[in-house]
Amino acid sequence: MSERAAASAHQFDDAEQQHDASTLGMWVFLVTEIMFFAGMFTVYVAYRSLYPDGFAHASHHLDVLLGTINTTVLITSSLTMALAVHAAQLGRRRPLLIFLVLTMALGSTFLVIKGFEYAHKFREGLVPGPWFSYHGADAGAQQLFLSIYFAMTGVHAAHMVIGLGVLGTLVWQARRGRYGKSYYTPVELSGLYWHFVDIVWIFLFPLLYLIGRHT
Amino acid sequence: MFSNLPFFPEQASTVAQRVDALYFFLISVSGFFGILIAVLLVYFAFKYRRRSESDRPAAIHGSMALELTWTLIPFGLSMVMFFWGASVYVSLARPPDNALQVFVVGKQWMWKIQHLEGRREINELHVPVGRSVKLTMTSEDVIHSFYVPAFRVKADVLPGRYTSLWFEATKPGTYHLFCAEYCGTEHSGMIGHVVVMEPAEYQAWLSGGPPAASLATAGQALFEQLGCITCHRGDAGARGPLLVGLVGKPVQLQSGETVIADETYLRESILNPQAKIVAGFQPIMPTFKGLVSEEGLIQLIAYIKSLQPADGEKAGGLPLAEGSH
Amino acid sequence: MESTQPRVHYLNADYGIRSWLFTVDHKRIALLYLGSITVMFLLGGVFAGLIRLELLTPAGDLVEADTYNKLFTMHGIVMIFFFLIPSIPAVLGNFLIPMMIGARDLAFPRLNLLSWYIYIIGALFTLWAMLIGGVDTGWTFYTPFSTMASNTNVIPTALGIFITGFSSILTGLNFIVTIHRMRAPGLTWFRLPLFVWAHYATSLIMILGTPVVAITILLVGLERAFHLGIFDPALGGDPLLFQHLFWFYSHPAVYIMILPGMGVISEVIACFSRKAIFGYSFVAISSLAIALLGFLVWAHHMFVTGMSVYAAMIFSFLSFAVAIPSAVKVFNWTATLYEGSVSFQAPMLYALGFIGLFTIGGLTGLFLATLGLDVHVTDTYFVVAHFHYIMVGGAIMSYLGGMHFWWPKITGRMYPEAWAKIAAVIVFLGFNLTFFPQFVLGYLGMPRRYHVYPAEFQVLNVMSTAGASILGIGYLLPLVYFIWSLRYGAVATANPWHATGLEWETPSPPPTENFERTPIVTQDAYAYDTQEVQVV
Amino acid sequence: MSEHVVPVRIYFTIFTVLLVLTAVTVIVSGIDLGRMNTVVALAIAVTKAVLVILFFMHLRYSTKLTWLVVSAGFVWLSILILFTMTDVLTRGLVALTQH
Repeated sequence: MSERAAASAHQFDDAEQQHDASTLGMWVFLVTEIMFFAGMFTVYVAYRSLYPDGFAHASHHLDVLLGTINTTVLITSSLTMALAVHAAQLGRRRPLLIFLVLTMALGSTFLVIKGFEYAHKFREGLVPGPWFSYHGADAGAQQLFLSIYFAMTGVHAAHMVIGLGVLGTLVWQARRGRYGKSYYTPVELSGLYWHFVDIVWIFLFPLLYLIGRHT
Repeated sequence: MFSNLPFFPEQASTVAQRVDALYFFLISVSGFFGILIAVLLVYFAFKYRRRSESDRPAAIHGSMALELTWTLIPFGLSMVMFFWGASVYVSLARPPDNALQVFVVGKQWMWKIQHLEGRREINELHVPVGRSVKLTMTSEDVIHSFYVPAFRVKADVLPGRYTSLWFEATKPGTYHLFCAEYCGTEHSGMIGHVVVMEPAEYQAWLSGGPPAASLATAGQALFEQLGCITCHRGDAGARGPLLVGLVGKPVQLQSGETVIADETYLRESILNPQAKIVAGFQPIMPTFKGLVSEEGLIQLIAYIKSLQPADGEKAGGLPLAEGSH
Repeated sequence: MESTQPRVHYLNADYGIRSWLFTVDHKRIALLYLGSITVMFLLGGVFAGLIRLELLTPAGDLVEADTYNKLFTMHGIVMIFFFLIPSIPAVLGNFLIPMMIGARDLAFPRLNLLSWYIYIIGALFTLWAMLIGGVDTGWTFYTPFSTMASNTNVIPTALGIFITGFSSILTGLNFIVTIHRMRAPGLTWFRLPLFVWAHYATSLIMILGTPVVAITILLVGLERAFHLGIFDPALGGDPLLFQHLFWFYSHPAVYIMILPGMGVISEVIACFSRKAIFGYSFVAISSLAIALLGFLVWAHHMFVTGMSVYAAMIFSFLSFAVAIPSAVKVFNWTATLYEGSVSFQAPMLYALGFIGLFTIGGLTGLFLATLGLDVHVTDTYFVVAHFHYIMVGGAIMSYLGGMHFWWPKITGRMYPEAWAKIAAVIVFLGFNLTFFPQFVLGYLGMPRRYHVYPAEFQVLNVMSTAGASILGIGYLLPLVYFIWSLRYGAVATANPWHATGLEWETPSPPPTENFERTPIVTQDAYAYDTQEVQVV
Repeated sequence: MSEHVVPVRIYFTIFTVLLVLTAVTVIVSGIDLGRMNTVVALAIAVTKAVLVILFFMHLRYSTKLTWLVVSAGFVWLSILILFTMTDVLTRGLVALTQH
């Protein structure tokens, strides 16, 4: 099967058909990912429209500075990922490895910062549930906001962790010289996935951190 | 003859006849198409049954005229169903203004019912014949559904919200009341009866039973006991908005929006006061979540509804704009 | 087959359990699914049997209320998520799509095997949840009952369904890419068999809808496990929001169950009337129309929930719109028989039965789309009858029809025709006796999911239970004679029905690579009129 | 393989634009524009997402089928949100028409 780097698997006629099929498969997979997040975006939109003030107040619990830094980190990781794909396309193994490792480093940085944010919420008692320590009059709406915050960023972080695993595999395979000018489909497809995860954050950041901050 | 094998439910409300008419229309249309398809299938299958293994009939690839016919005719018929069904649905959603108010609280696994005059009952609802009755309903736990087959009405009963349902019974008698939304172990035991009585009998029934304060009176007691009265006083320096004559009127909010002060609004304002702040007031009211039961809330609302301005006295809320009636 | 050496085909190419558990051959994976969903079907059937037995009498005298609630919950979960949704796509679709389009396999064979493993893991979670006490939320998991009130095993069940969802997603993804990228030369979109069109539409629903129910079920699990309060009414959360998210998938899921069946019926009707399907392109496009419109009607499950009257009208209107493409299919199938050469082998009996039952199921769907009428009949046995007409009368009839039709291709053996005809008639009669009385029960007002019911409903319930026992026999017969035929059935030729379609041009059972050389397609599907007549 | 190789210059340009847009959205969020705050934040997010999809993910150089697949994703996302909101936003309206 695809262990034979450039050759096509038995069900395909040639490498080009295989590449086309894999790319299409990845895009279709990303559509299912959009729909996976869609459920939570719907919950967000519905509750934001029902409790605009509670949501605006609750968003003040989030640290915009850390959020901004994380956005920058993730966008930079998208750049390095794009450069990794670029290096793979040109068959340059060393730059490919460097950019993959850089992407992983940036991805890990994102998760570490997110971890600090989560830890802070735990310390302040802002985790929804019986220990929720905020008891103001709009506590219900604020708890809804934080529930959505944890669900969305948690699922997003899980995607980041999976992405790091995928990138780790790529690094391992790239070191073994699996990818060259004529076969780099896995690098390209993992890139698509990584950018997708970046795009989700591009929406999460303003929705959770920014809207309502001026009030 | 078939006392044990009924085919059709009793018709005991004004809307039942409308629903049944719609039902018969749909049965006729479906019956026509169902029989048409069945007859054609059987007729074609036997008329054109295979006579020889080597049969290879000429292909017929289709006919645009036929495709259009069997797209447009069903579409037209379904639009009749849509508009007819929608008109019945809209009248079910709009109780008449003079409807008798009854309050229902569902909980696992019983129906608790309160009449304005104070009489309470469980798993039974007594109503007069020939008078429209509006139920305002909520649940203490999970979703239930109030269903009276003989009246052809059903509405889910949700926690955290009021839903409503209305009917006008046409025949005295006792009818099934079911919970129609699965609600746990004793779901099928969450049943009861609706007893439809002649008006005079109903009046007698209302005043019977153990002596009880009317809902509004009970609400007033709560209103004082919870200290609502200290802020909602109605004088110039009051910290809370005036409640007299408020119900049904539009309210101007801090956010610039206008909402109608209905039961749901009053409920939210008691439990979650910060959600909608009335223009010109401070968001200082504490929440009464956990301090008032669902039944208590209903009493408070009944009391607030009963506050009507005497002549010349000022009323809460905005004046209803002309033409909004 | 003159040589003494047995011909090598996909079944005898390799032996041993490992050759099955690590196979990447779509045909073998289809058989893995066939085995697993059959087990689940029998399990779901046992639950159904117990439900019907309990309802024989108005009093709840066979099982406790809690047990009854678990029975209908697990019947729904097993039948929907673990039998009906995978049934035709994962067995017949897996087996036939590559062959119908002239490919050697699906685009991603290893992903296909992975899908089966994911299905099995999900099924094991759910079975485990049942073994340790079961779950009583109803297959719909309505909040706040599922998040706060139920004290049964909601989390493991939810996890099982969440996991199985990915099996469905990956199967859909595989089909879409395969149909786009792997078609044989000359096989243009409008030459595809309608079975392939139907599976393409089904796959669209699988990839677009399933992720939403996955995340919704996950949120319910998180709410139970960590008190994340997304649907909690005490916080101001909206229970109807859960229902929106749930039905966004679960209504289209009905089309996941019925569209592949419609594909089967198109193949069978064409073959046994020796005619091209009347209005081929309308039937093909109507599958896509159903897939698209099917996503715009979900809230017709919610007309009495206290949802907005305005939204209810939009959803009611669109629900009528989705009925049209289904009607178009029924009319075109009927017209296909006209001037055909109709024979009545078992698959055709199932197909004719399907059209009849699906028509009743579809027409009674109109009652539920009609706003004022739905208020009375929703959440009663009318709904139960309606969706069983679609899912059992439609999906299972077509599944059985398809299994008979392609059994010779799959196993290389013929099933016993006489027994098959008897079974088809028994299933048809038993089904109608079981479910038709439930329409009457529903209009009388008997609510669904009732353990105990008023005595006046008993006669109709007895009829229903009697029908269920006949239906049960009808389902067991094929199970017996299919297994019997594996050894004693007549050896099947490559094309016993003289059907068109690439899958019939290769021997039965097919070789592992499906075709000796990639076929080249030069004509439309169902070219029965130009077929070379080869009377045996 | 005949994949389009995008010049590195384009990647850096897009990267710079993304950073600038991030800065803008953070700064604007601190200014009270009323309802426009949400609109601006979403408009910037959509722009950023489109840039990533078109250039980093090479959609600009992809087949029509890929375009179709991507748009299907966003169309279905909006179906879910918009149709749910038809209910959420109009639930109370019957009361308004009652009088």
